[in-house]
Amino acid sequence: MIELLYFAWVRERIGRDGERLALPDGVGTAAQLLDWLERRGPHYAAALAERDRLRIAVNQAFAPLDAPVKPGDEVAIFPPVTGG
Amino acid sequence: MIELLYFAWVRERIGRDGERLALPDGVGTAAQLLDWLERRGPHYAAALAERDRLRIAVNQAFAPLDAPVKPGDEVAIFPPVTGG
Amino acid sequence: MIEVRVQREDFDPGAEIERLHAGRDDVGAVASFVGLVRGGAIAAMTLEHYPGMTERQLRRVADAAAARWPLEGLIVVHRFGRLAVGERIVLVAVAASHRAAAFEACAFLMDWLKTQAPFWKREETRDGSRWVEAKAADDAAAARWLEE
Amino acid sequence: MIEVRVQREDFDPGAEIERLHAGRDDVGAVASFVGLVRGGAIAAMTLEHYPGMTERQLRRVADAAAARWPLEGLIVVHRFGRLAVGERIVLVAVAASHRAAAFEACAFLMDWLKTQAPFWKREETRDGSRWVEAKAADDAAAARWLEE
Repeated sequence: MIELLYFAWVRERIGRDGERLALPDGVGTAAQLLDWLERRGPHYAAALAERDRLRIAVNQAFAPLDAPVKPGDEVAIFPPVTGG
Repeated sequence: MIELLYFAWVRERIGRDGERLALPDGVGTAAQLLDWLERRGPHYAAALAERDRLRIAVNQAFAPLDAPVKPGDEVAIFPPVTGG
Repeated sequence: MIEVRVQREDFDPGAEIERLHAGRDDVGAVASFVGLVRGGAIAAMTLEHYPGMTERQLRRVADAAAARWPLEGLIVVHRFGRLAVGERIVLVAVAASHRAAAFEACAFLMDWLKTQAPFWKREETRDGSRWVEAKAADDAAAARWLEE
Repeated sequence: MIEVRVQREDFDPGAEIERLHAGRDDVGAVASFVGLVRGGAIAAMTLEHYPGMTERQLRRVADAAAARWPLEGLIVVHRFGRLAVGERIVLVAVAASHRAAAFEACAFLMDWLKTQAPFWKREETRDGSRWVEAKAADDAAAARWLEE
């Protein structure tokens, strides 16, 4: 299983703040995970279409799109941060 | 008349915090004033010997040694500042 | 003392500054920064964050500052939730022996937390609400600390 | 609001920071600096100043900052008289719409008041007291604002 978390407009477009799911076959990187999620339906597609507006964290640290993801990971998907 | 003010170790060496005096004949600049004061006695000489350790203000603004001084001016003599 | 806090409640800048030097004789300088909700088009904003990662990232940024400058202490407090115009958002306060380290570390902390801490602002305007877009200027401000 | 004060009494950094933004909606950033008497060899210090000229010079430096950066307000408070280790000496607090202006103006004000305001420190040590010598580093810090 992996723990998925969505924030800001990614959360709003997908319509939920996260979910737990079994790591799908053939998904070994964050980019492959996004490709797989995008095919789950129009809400996911709308949230994940613009890859250059998305940021990823794996286990609470920023990660590049080619970062590996494995069972047990916490993977968060969100827009560039705007705090401070 | 001019108003003279002394601060920090200049004040301590001269032994007073200021004085009023008539502008002496031949004194038209701050440097000439320092030359004249230095000849007033050993306390003045001790305070004013090292010119590169002295700073001058004329009418409450920093001034170079060749700044003109004239009757009515307030002339202050002090070491480089160390506030903040 | 390195302390980072993420909280809904307001904070007291004067009290935090005081905590950095009270009872100590080796602090000559405390530089600090308070960020506030600015008005104009907006009436309020809501700050969403990523609990857990936020604290970790603030701590990483704080540790980076402490490794780079000779500091005597630092406090970072960042709020989340709904904040009205004029409310405090963030405090960074840095104690050091000398002022240059305190100033530089304080500016560094603000620049880096803006790009490294997972917060997202949603602004409420007369025409509805919208997510704030990240600014290229903030990336540039953070990047300047890498050049030296 | 541009305010400079020279006083024997202590001041309240939190209250001064608050005064710069209370009731306003155009202040997004307040950068501030507190200078304190640092211990080690010294037990206390006495700050002598030049009444009249001090206020003028602080005002000149404050006006220079306000002319150079887009500021919403600034407060400078500098104490004189005898101060024990740990006591506050000086406060500079600067309000602006954005953080870069607030940070830069605050650092500029500290650098310039160190070389432009007529204060002299006499430190009390175990071996007696002595006047603090001006530092070349302070001249260099002030001069860096002229290069840009």
